[in-house]
Formats: sequence, structure tokens, C-alpha cells
Amino acid sequence: MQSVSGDVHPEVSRLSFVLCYEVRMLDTLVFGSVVFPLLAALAVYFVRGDAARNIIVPVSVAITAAAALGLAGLGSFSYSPQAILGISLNGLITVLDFALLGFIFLIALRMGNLLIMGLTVLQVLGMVYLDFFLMDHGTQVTGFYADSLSLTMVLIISIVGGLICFYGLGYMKEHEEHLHLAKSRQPRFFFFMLLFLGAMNGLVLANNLSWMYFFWEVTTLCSFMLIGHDGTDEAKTNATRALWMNMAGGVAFVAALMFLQKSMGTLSVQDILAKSAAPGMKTAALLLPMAFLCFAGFTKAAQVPFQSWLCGAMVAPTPVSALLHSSTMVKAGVYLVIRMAPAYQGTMLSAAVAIFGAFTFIATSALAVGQSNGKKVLAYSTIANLGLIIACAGINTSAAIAAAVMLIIFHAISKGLLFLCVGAIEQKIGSRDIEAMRGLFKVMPRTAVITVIGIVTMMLPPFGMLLAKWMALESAATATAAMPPLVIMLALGSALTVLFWARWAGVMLGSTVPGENPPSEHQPFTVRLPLLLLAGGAVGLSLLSPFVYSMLVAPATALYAKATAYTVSMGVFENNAGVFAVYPLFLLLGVGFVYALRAAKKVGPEAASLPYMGGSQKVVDGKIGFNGPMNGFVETAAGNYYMESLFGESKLSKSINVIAIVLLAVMLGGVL
Amino acid sequence: MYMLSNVLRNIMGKYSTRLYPFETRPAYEGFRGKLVNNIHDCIFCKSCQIKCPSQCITVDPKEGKWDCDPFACVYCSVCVDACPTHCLSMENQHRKPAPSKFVVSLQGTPRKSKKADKSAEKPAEAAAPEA
Amino acid sequence: MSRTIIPFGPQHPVLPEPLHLKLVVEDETIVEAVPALGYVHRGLETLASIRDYNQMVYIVERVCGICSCIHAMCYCQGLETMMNVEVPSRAKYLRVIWSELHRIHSHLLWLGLFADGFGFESLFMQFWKIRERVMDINEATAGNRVVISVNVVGGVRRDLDKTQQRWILDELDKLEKELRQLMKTMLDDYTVKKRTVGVGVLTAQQALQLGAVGPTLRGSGVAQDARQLGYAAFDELDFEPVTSPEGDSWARSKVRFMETLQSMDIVRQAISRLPDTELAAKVPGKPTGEVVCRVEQPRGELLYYLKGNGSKNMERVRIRTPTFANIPPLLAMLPGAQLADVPIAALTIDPCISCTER
Amino acid sequence: MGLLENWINKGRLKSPWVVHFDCGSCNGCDIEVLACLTPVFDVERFGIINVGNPKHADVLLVTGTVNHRNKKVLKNIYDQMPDPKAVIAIGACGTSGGVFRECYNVVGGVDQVIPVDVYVPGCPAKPDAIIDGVVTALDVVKAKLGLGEMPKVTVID
Amino acid sequence: MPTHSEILNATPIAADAVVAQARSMFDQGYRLVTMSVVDLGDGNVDIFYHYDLDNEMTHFRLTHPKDQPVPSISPVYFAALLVENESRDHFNLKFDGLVLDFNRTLYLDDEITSTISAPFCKISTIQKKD
Amino acid sequence: MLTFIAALIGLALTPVVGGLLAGVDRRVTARLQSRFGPPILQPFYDVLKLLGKAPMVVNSWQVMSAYIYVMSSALAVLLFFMQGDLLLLFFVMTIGAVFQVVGALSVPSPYAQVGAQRELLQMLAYEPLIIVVFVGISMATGSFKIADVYAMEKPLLLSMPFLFIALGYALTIKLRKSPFDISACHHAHQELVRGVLTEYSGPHLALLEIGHWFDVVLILGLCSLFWHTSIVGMVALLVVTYAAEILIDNICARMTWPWMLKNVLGVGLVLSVFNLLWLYVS
Ligand code: SF4
Ligand code: SF4
Ligand code: SF4
Ligand code: SF4
Ligand code: SF4
Ligand code: SF4
Ligand code: SF4
Ligand code: SF4
Repeated sequence: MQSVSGDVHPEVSRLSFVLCYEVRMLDTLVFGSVVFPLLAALAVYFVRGDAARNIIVPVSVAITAAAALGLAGLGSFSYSPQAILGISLNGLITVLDFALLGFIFLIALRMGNLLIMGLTVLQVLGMVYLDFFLMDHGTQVTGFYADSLSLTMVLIISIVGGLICFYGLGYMKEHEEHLHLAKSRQPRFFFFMLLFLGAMNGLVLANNLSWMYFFWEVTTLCSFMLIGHDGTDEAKTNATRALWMNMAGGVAFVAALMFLQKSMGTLSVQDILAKSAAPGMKTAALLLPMAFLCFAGFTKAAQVPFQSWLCGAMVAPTPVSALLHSSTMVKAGVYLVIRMAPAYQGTMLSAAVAIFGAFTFIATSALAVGQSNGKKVLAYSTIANLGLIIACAGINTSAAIAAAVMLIIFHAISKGLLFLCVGAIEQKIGSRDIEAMRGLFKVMPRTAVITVIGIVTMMLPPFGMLLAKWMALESAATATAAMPPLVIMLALGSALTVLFWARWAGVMLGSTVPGENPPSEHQPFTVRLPLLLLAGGAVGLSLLSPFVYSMLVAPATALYAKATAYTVSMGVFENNAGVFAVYPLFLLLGVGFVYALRAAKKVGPEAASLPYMGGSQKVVDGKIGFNGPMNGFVETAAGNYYMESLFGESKLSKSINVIAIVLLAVMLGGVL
Repeated sequence: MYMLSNVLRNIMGKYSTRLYPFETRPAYEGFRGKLVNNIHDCIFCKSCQIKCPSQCITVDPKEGKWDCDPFACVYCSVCVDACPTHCLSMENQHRKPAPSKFVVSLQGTPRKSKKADKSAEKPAEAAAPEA
Repeated sequence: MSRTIIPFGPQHPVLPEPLHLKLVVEDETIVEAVPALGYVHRGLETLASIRDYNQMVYIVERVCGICSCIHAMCYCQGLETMMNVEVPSRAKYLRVIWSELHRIHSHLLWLGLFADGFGFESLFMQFWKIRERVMDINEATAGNRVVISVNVVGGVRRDLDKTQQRWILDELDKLEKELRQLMKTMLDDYTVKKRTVGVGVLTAQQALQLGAVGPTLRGSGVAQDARQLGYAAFDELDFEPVTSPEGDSWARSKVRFMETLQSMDIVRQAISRLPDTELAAKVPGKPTGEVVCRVEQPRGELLYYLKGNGSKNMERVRIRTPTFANIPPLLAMLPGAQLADVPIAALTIDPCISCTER
Repeated sequence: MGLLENWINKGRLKSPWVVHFDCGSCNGCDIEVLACLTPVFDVERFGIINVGNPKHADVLLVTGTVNHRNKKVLKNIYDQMPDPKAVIAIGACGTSGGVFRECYNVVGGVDQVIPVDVYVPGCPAKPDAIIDGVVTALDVVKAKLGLGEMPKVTVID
Repeated sequence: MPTHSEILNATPIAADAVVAQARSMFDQGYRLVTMSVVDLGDGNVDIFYHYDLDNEMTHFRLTHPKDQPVPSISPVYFAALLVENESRDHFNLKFDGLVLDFNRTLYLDDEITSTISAPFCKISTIQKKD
Repeated sequence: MLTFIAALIGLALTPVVGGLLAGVDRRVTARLQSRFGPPILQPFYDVLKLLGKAPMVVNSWQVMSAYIYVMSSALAVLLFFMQGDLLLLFFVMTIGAVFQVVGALSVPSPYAQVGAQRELLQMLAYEPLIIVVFVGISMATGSFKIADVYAMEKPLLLSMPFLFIALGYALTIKLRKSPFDISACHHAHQELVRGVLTEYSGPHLALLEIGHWFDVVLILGLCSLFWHTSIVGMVALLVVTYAAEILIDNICARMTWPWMLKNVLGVGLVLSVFNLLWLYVS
């Protein structure tokens, strides 16, 4: 813990120099990751022109990423900047809070949306009550606090998010060409993108819950703006839906702030967590605000029944979806739930959170099975994984928390990668439908293979996602809170995810000549770099997962429980419940994979044969098919089973929403 | 579930497989198997050729040749019924498969008698099958 | 909705014969089924112009090997009507015996294939195992297991002596016992019923309008059986058409199962009443005129239209086989069915493409 | 590699998987082929399985006459069988076109379209004959592998 | 009195009455057994319509020029589809209003349709194969 | 190290055992059907023959998938013999299953495509069951490590009979036996012409067959955990289980996937929940 002191002793002064240096360093870095993106955002907004943007965006995301790395290098800290440019930060944020709410109110007014207006007014009233009646302005609350959980988040936000912004440069150019816009709206787009990064960094670093609330609302606003970016009717409706759902979460957040301030007398996360550890503290007075915070987290993480805003967000340009899904917005929700996990550890609330998360996991996995729209599959799978993370938070053992953090890391990378892939595919083939991606290998070999790598890292060992899922399942099974329904939901959900991933990967590889090298594919630099880095990251970090675990994850879990979740030696994770041998697996599977690839290469075109078609196979104009009725050529077609009647949105959504609402009611009611 | 008793009975009892070709059972007497011609009794009257529904017999009275394509024969025994001298008959064993096709070509003594010559001169009504 | 297009055949393990269906499925539900035929078409009706009317007996037998004997019988009966030949009554009874033996072997064969159609391998094996008894009877009495060539215009070529008759009755008793052991499995087993009940439903009215014949028609509850017309010796034997009103695949399999038992009974009746007469009548002259004749094949009503012109070659031999009539009903059954039910629905008309296309 | 080669050859002789294609057969031969698989004849004794898919098969059993439509199918199926492979033509129809060889839509026997290794006469060929045919085909395969002599043709015995 | 084989006694019918007749048979519940076509050798064909009601058959005979289209009854009796297509293959007859016209490809391939104009016509000879 | 060597030896023996099992299975099945049946060594002849055939494929992914399938199945078996983590072993096995599907889906063959879809549904049916069985084991032993199962004093079957039945469902599906031979089966008398396996031939089909042997041995190995206390008990349990599988195969029709999902997931999960609750309480 560092704090600024003004001593004179030489030794002390040397030390204080170091400290000062570090504090200044910290200043710079926090500034770099929180405020700098805002400045960069303003820069892109005002300095118009492609050339300038093409410089500002890469440079600023690089700086943000560097700042994030720097922060991570420094390790945990707590830090309380008092003022910026002479203005008290607390005051500033309060003012900005109201400005923000006012702005949202204006938007709602213009749309004539009473619901959002109402939700905004509630928040304003709550904040007024909190700021002017409850708050004891004398107490000092540490503004920023970072442990390895927040630092992990900062890294993800800055690096993955930064790559997405970079990808956005090329994407938006082409996107606007498709739309034939008279005036480029890119400045506005990148303004919100960069602002988003800053707000997210602020959110995860904030220790003062009211600051966190501010950043929280900024992300809400940004997402609203970005979802509605294209300005179509659908975009507007979906943006509005996103807004009201998140505002509902905001109301819960404000409520939580009021309750906490009242019962705990502080809004410092650190203090609350510390106090909650004392025996006998976990009463309704603490748990009720916790439940509200969880609820806020659920809305932001688009858990059922709020899944529709995230699916609706698919209308936005792909970088937005990528950003919302992988590294930012929704992760804010789960971050909050995990952050507060120790406070409700071992309570019924925790069990309820676990069940709720598991339910989201299975429900949205089932919904994903019914989708042929690639982006929607990604969306539902995101929600499912967030559900799994929340379930882990609810299970609330050190292994479960480790699983949650691992999931956050690896999901962000793989999902970011997949979104960018789908974006690139969509721009080339004009569709985001999985069926349209049949045989994509023949058209976009490189992207297809990278997408498959992305999918494989999502679903199979020895990659990080699966390591995390393994941790999740084992901790669910061995936790004292293990209830058969929870385990069964997780088991079914994970089988469902295999279903929709495997078929997607399979159809993309479709090709017809062994040893065939399809014409090489041009990938713009703004696509290729992020794809390669993310794919490399997904694979490489999985290989490094023992390090990732011991450097980032283990310290984060240390906060939650005394027992370490796993011991890692020689790349083998082990605890009482199980062993996961990362290195040996990587080694054996890697060797096998290389061997398989070489065997596949060896089989050349001379072994080629057409598919079996009952003996009537035929090729006409390079199309494969068969000789059908009337001696006519019939081209084959194949479709995945989406089983609308079982897994269709229209079929499932209603009952899922009802169950979810009941679960939420039980969760909130159970606290009281 | 109803099948259970059946399969159990099967496994308790002896299998019903006939272990052909390692064990053969006596053939049924009336089986229409391989067509054979006792060429010495053949009078080359062409009855068989004319009646054969598959048109697989070619009789050449002048040369005294009786040809039959065993791969086009449908083993109906119409020729056997039609043969006036009963020189045609059917064994009760099937004809064995072969790696290549052939025609059974039998050489007898051409009949010198007038009557036989006459009947031979009658134009054949159906075309001869492929050789 | 994503569609899959499946070429079902012409070579396909569940269809031993080359029927080809272009199936369009959505999640395994058939939305379109278009047939393609012609893989077995030989054009054998034209052989009438180069084979005489006696030789044609052996050719029509090979319209389809499964009920070969019944084709020949129908053709001979038509010619006998045309040429006004009175067939000796022993021949009539023998025709009944052999044609009913054919029905038994054909139905057993079908029951087996049907079992294989829903993946019940051991049941398939049992039906084919007991079917060998009938094949042995054919081989021993007629000289061939399948294409028995016993019919000629005017009567039959072979006789059954007393020992053979007794042996046939013995074998039928054993066969009946074995068959009855399989009855519960075929008609009551849970898994079997799950696959057959409600699959390929055809109402009586639909069946008639689409021209269904045989068990396909009787499985929809219509009691029509060409044997009621009393050809051969059927006018002197007791039997009632077997029907089942449900109209689904299960009903059709039940009809065939019960008909197998019924045929055994008919054979027993025929043997017990076998009169002592000649085997074949003399056939004078050459055929002239037009005749239409019908018999009941295992798959249903068979119709021959024969036209003679006074020469030894028939002017026209036109064969309308039962499967030909049952294909439109099949096409009506498929849309809306599940892919897994296609073999079942297709098999329940007992398709015989060989006779459909001739 | 010698040992493995020997084993593989042994496998080839002991595991002839068949695919059955019905070119225009009257079903007489078809049902006899099918009967071979069933308990009384049970060719699985020889390792024979009816695989129903040319890509898995070693031996193609063809029944029936070749006509203008199915000759393409026959060729397609033959082409989809991986080497080494053998073809057995069954019945009068398969070997020569049988009674139908003068019909207008009949091309003739199987050997008009693809090379045939064994001809099984009969109408229909009875299961015993089909089993003999497979045994002969195995002898042909053996001869082709250089492990034995080509089976003799007996015209008259 | 139903009989299994009868000397054909068919009511002549005119081409323009065929469909109306079929409709009335359909309404009376008759089953279409089949149609038969015979080439008369004088440029005409006989087309027989065989109907059945409770095992009793009724036949109609349409004598029709080979080269003129025949009204199709397949819109009334779907089952006529196959036999009409078959006659199209065999006699090169054309049918007006056929619900699914295979256009002479039901059974036949180009090898046949390009060398024989109608295999079942009287004066066509069977192609010999060597 | 010693366990590793032992595991390697076990791994090498697995295909032998798997092949023999398949041979016995085929012989017994034949006898149940009143047939003589093939030689016991038949599966080996088949595989050897397939290995000697010329390769024939539609594309290279198929080949890659076949190798990955065998490799992951073998790895799963190795993990089993190393007495590793049950869940991990299951995930490794999933690699193979997924690649089998990927290989089938990469071919524009309607049969392989439909087969792959059905295979996925089969996986959907058996995966939850296997996971739940493992959870049951972990509730009984406190961990997912196989080694800890062997440390138990009482056979697991006594405390988890219903989960054993659930595992039986999974075994039947994995063995591709009636009523669950829906996506692929050993011969081809089904509408899919062997489904996922349609487009594989020759050596690659042999690989899949060997991979299948690994899978079968693995699942039987899992069954054997239910009576780990004595070799005799273990063998008896396996014999009874496998005999039951063969019998079920021969007395059932093939069912459809909707029935499978309803039945396996419905009944299987209810049984599992019941058993888990029982474990939870005791
Ligand atoms: S007598 Fe004359 S007609 Fe009669 S069979 Fe002998 S040769 Fe032929
Ligand atoms: S048995 Fe029949 S086919 Fe053979 S030669 Fe004699 S008559 Fe001709
Ligand atoms: S019918 Fe008899 S005698 Fe006359 S040619 Fe034929 S085999 Fe010779
Ligand atoms: S197909 Fe039917 S009608 Fe034709 S011969 Fe065979 S069984 Fe008889
Ligand atoms: S119905 Fe036709 S195809 Fe099917 S088995 Fe019988 S004869 Fe063969
Ligand atoms: S050989 Fe005879 S039994 Fe075989 S298909 Fe030809 S006609 Fe039918
Ligand atoms: S076959 Fe001859 S008669 Fe018939 S239509 Fe053709 S040309 Fe005219
Ligand atoms: S369904 Fe048919 S092919 Fe498949 S395993 Fe069973 S018997 Fe063999």
C-alpha cells in the first residue's frame, strides 16, 4: 500500500522519492488508462479526417494498452487522487453524474420514452438523496483501488478492446462505403468507442462505489449511442431497449448505494468487503444492497430476462458487438458480481446467484442452438458464459472464483476474435448466417481457419476456456453448496455449447478436393493484425495458463478465501478435487495435431472422390450434386438442424423469461 | 422386450446356419440345376432352340453342333420338356460360378437322314443369341 | 430455415431396389419428395413381338421374381379366357397352393425388410430364417426357390404327390408356430410401435382416390382383395379379406402379418381338397381378342391387358402391377414425415420397382 | 513391412465387405443375395458384411440387367470403391442380360460397363451359388495378389 | 358380376369427354385402376381407362390420333400421373394438363429417346444388342 | 513413472481388447439371431484389410479429423490408466467426438451431414449423463480423481445404482447400438448409409474403428469403477453390462432422435438427480 507522505529523513526521503516516483507513475498510468482515452476520444471527434483518425486511434489504443501493462506491472495499489486541475474529484464526479443523468433524461424526452424518463428520475432522486442527505462528506473514500482482478480487467479492456478499435478503423471505412453515407459518422463512432474504454477502465479501478456508478452510467450511455449508431429504425429500437434495461440496473445500483451508505456508512468497496468478513455481518442490511448490486450486474451482463438487449445490440457495426461482448460492457456486470462475492459468501444469496447464473447458462445455450445467425449464436454464447461466470461467483469458493476469472480472460480473447472474424466474413460474403458460411474455406481460407481456431479455443481442451470450465464444473460439484440441479444445469448447458460450436466449425471447413489450396485471401492489415494477435493470444495464453493463473488469477482469488484454489507445478493444475495437466496435454495433443495435419497433407488429389450420393453423383459447372428426377441435375444442399420447434427463440424465450423473473424474485425475496 | 425370449431361445439352441460349402445337404430331386445334353442322343431337331424363352440355344444340324450359353439360360427346363429324345436333362446341382464367360459347345454326329436335313433347313424363327 | 437435399437411392441399403427419391428436408422433416424411376426399366412388354405367347409365360414370371408365379398365373388365366380353355381343377388347386406359398414367402420377406427398416436386425433375421421353410418347399416341389416356372397356358407343369403334401403341411405347422412367436414383437413391442404407429397415415378415402391396392388399401380398412373374384380355385375356398382400419404403417404390417397366417390356412384347405384330375388342358389355336384379367399379388391387385391378333405373338401385353398403383399413395404419405420414417413409409407399400417399371 | 503386408493380405481374404447394387433385376436374384446374409446361409461366416456404401466395400455384387439409366450409376458406384476391389455379376441378367437381353432398353450384362471378376449363372442364382461366387472371387483376389492360381473354368464336368 | 378375367367390353368415349367422365367416376367413388395404351398401327392409339368399384370394373376406350395431345385426367386422379408419363415415354403421346410432366424421362434416357421415337409403337423393331 | 509405463502398456493393449470385444460381440449377436457368426478375430481382419486399401477421401479435413479422433480417444484412455481426472478425460474424449463431427460436416454429402447433425444430438444426450455420473463419483469420493475411487472401501455401485443406469444409456449410445444407432452404425442397413462414417473409407475408416475401440474400452473402464474392490466383481459387472448391451441391441428397434433426447435426458436425468440427492443426503 502506498500513500503519500512528506517526511524529511534522508532514508525516508529516498523512500519517499521512490514512492513519489511510483505515485507519479501511478498517476500517469491511471490517467493513461482512464482519462487519456477520453482525451483521445475528443481528439478523434474534433480532428476530423481519415488520416488523422488513422493515426490517433492506433496511437491512443497503443498508449492505453501500454498504460494497462504498466499498471499490471506495478501490481496492486490503492490510490486516491484528490483533484484534477484543481477541481475536487468527488465534486466533479457528482456534477458529472447529474449532467449524465440529465443528458439521458433529455434523450428519453426526445424519444418520448416514459419508461426511461421514469428510471432516470428515480436515479436522480436517489442520487440527490444520497449525495445531499446520506453522504457524510467528511469521510475520505479511497478513489481507486486495484488488485489483480481489476488489473486483469484493465488488461483485457485495454488490449482486447484496443485491438477491436483498431479493427474498427478498416471495418468502419468499408461499412460506410456500403451505406453510402454523405457525411462520415466515424468521428462520433470512435469517440464513443474510446470513451467506452476509458469508462470501463475507470469502472474496474474504482473503489468508491459512487465513482463506479458514474462510470457504469457512462458505459450505459456509450452502448446506447453505439448500438443506435447506424440510425435505422431497428437500431433505434434496440438501442432504446438496451438503454431502459441498463437504466433499470442503474436504479438498482443507486438503491444499493443508498442502502450501503445507510447501513455500512461507507461506499468504499474495500471497507465493505473488509467489514463483511466479520462474523455476524451477513444480515439483510448487507445482503439487500448486495442483491441490488447483483441485480445491476445481471442487467449489465444481459442475463435472462434481460438477454434481449444484448441480442438486439447485434444491429450495431461488428466492432461494437465485439467490444460490448468480449471485453467491456457485459464484463462490467460480472465484474461487479465477482467483486462483491466475498460480501455474500456462504449465504443463501450466493446460492441463489449460482442457480441464477447456471440457469442463464443453460437457457441461453439452448437459445444459441436454435440460431443460424452467427452473431446471435455469439451473443447467446456470450450470455451463457457470463451466466457461467456468475454461477461461479455464486458458488463462491476460491476454485470457483479462479474459474470465473479465467473465464473472463479467455472468453474475452476468444469471443473478441470470433466477433472480428464474423465481421470480416460478413463484409466479404454479405451474410452473417452460419448456413451462408458453408464451405467458407474455399473462399476465405485464412479467416475460416482462424474462426475455427477461435471456436476450438472456446470449446475444447487444452485451451483456457475449457480449463476454466473444468474448474467451474469441479468446483460446482465439490462445493458445499453443490446442489444437484446446479450441476445438472451446468452439465446440460455445456453439452449444448458443444452442439452449436461443433457444427459451426464443421460447416466452415467444407471443401471438396484433398490437398486443395484455395486461392489465397487478401486480408486488410486492420483485420489481419487483430485476428492474428487474438488467435495467437487465445492459443498462446492457453499454453501459458499456468502463468496466467499464478500471476493474475491466484492473487485475485486470495482475496476470497484463505485456501489456494489450485497448486500449479510443471504446468499441472491440481487440488483435492482434480488434476488438469496443461503442459502434458498441450504436448501430446500438439504432437498429435501436427501429425494429423501432416497425414492430411500427404493425401493428395489422386485420392479424391465425390461424396456418396446413392450412385448418382455428378459434377456440373464445379457444383456437386446428383442426377435427380427427369434426368436433371440437382445440386446438394445441407442445413444444420436449428430445431425451431425445440430451441426457437419464440418457443423458449417466454418460459425462460418467466423462470428468470421468478428466480430473481426468489433471490431478492430470499434476502429479506 | 417381447423379442427377449426369442433371442434367448436362439442362443440356447443350435444355430440354424447351413455351413455351405463346408457341409452340403443332399439336393432336392426336382431342382432345376445345370442343363446337360447327352449329345449322343441329340437329333439336332432344334425343338429346344425354338422353344427356349431365353433363346440361348443354337443348334446347327449340318455341323452337328449344339451350343448353349449357360450365362443366358434361365434354367426354366422348357427345352428339357420339349426335347423329343430326352437327351436334355437338368442336374439337381447348380452350375458353378466362373471367372470368365463361355458357351457350352457340344459336338455330336450330324444326322444324315433326310428328315433331319429337312427340319434343319426350316428357317429358324428367332434370332440366334450372342455367342 | 435451412434445407437439406438428400438423394435417396438409386443405390441405397434400405432399398434393395433402385428407387430414387429426391428428398428435401428441413430439420429432418420432409417438405418435398420427387421420385425418379427408370433404373429397372427393361421394356419387357415389347418382347411379346419376338417371343411367342408360350415363351412369354417365362418372361412375365421375371417381371418380378418375388411373386413370379402369380404373374405367370395371371397371364395364363387371361390367355385361357381369351382362348376359351377349361383348366383342369387339380391345376387350379395347385395354382392356389403355389401362389399362396409365394404370398407367404413374400410377406415374410417383407416383414423382415420392414423390421430392418426400423433397425430391428434380429427380428429381420428371424423372419428370414423361418422364410427358408417356404423356400425349401418351393425348391423341392417346383425346382427353384424363387422363379418357380410351374404355370403354362392351360394348367401347370408339376404335381404334388402325397408325401410332398404331407411334408408341406408339416413344414407349415412348424412355420406357423415360429411365426406366432414373432407376432407380439411385430405388433405389440413398445419400440416397434413407436416407429410404426401413426407413420404414413392414409385414410380409406385417400387410399381409394389415390388408387392404392392390396395391403396398402386394406390397411386403411377397405376390404378389397382380388381373390374375392374367385380365380383359380379361390371361389371354392374359405377366406375373408384381412383389414385393419388405422391406415398407418402399423396397420399395414398387421394386415401382412395376418395374411401370412391366412395364406397358410388357404394352402391347408387347398391341399385337403386337392382333386384328382389332369394337370393341363390342351390349348388349341392362336390367341385373338382383348382380355383384361386380375389377380391378387402379395402387394395387391395385378392387372393384365392382353391383346392377341391370331398369330403366335401377342399384339400387346400390358401389365399394371400393384406397386405401380401404390406409388402415388406413397408420394402422398411422405411430405411432413420425418426422414427416419421414410424407409418405414416407403417399405409399407412393399415397393417392387422391378414390376413398376418392367 | 513384410509381416504387416502378410497380415493385410490375410485381412483382404477374410473380410470381403460387399455392396449390392440392383441394376434392373427382377428381384429374384436380389432376394437371394439378401438371403445369403440371413441365418440359414449367414455369409458373415466369411467376414462378409453388406455395407451398403461403395466407399466401404471390397466386392460389388451386381444383380440384374444393365440399362441405359442405371449403367451410369453402376459406373459411379464402381468408381467410388477404393482399390483393391472385385465385381461379381449375379444371375443370367447380370452375366449376360438374361431373358431381357433383347429388350430395347437393355444394354446387356454388367461386363458391358465395368470389368467383372466372377460370373454366377442361374435365374435366380441360389444362395449356395452366390456363396460359391464369393469364394471364387476370393480366389481371384488371391491370384491377383500373387498368392495363388486363378480358379479354373469348368465348362463340362 | 365381378370377374377376374373378362373379354374386354369397353364403352367408346370421345376425347373431349374423358376428363368430365373421369370427374364423374371420381365423384361416384370409383378407383382408377389404370390406363392401357395400344398402338393400332393406323396412326391411332386405343387408350383404355379402367375403373373399379367394389371389384367390378368399367372400361372406356378412347381411340385417338397418335400425334394429338390427349387430355390428362391426372388433375382429377393424381394416380394417373404415373401411367400417363409412362405412355408418354412408350408411345410418345402428349398429355394436356399433366400435373407433373417428366417429358419422356420417366424411364427413358437420351440413348433411347434419340434413337427410337417410341419404343412401344407397332412398327418399331426391338434393338438387337450384340 | 511406473504408473506411466503401466499406462502405456495398457494403452497398447486397449485396441486388442477393443477388437476382441467387438469380435465376441459380433459372434454373440449372431448366435442370438440364430446365425453361426464370424470368427472372433474378424474385427482385426476388417481393420487390417481397411488399412491396406487405397485412400479415398473428399477433402483433407476428413483425414485430419480421423487422426485427431484416434489420438484423443487414445489420450483419454491413457489418462484413465494414469488414474487421472475423470472430467478432464471426458473433455479429451470430446475432442475426438467433435472432430468426428467436424470431419463429417466438412463434406458436402447429405448423408454425412445428416449423420453429423444426429451425432451432435447424440452427444447432447450422453454428455450430460457422463458429467453427472462423474459428479456423483466426486460426491461419493470427494474428488474427480480416479485414484481416489480406488481408495474407496465399498463399491460405488452400492451407492449409485441409478447413476450406473444413466451411464448405461451413455454406453449404449457410444456403442452405437439399438435403440440408439441413430447417427451411424456398424453395418449400413439404415437410412443414413452409416451417417458420419459415410464418407470415410479404407485406412481412415480403420482409424475411426480403432478410435471406436478406444472409446468402448474407456467407457467400459468407467463402468468398472463401479466395482473396483475386487477383480472378480469388476469382471462380472462388465460381463453383465456388456451382455445386457448386446441383448438390448437385439430386442429393440432403432429409435429416432427426438425420442432419444426425450427419453435419455428425461429418464436419465431424473434417475441422476434422484441418485445425487441420495448421495447428498447420506
Ligand atoms: S419330330 Fe420333327 S418337329 Fe417333332 S420334335 Fe422331332 S424334329 Fe421337331
Ligand atoms: S432351361 Fe430354359 S432357358 Fe435354359 S436353355 Fe432350356 S429353355 Fe432355354
Ligand atoms: S431338342 Fe433335344 S434333340 Fe432336339 S436339338 Fe435340342 S437337345 Fe437335341
Ligand atoms: S413387384 Fe410386386 S407385383 Fe411385381 S412381381 Fe414383385 S411382387 Fe409381384
Ligand atoms: S419390395 Fe422390391 S425392393 Fe423391396 S425387397 Fe421386395 S423386391 Fe426388393
Ligand atoms: S437372372 Fe433371373 S432371377 Fe435373376 S434377376 Fe435376372 S431374371 Fe431375375
Ligand atoms: S416408332 Fe415408328 S411408328 Fe412409332 S411413332 Fe416412331 S416412327 Fe412412328
Ligand atoms: S441397424 Fe442395421 S446396419 Fe446398423 S448395426 Fe443394426 S443391423 Fe447393422
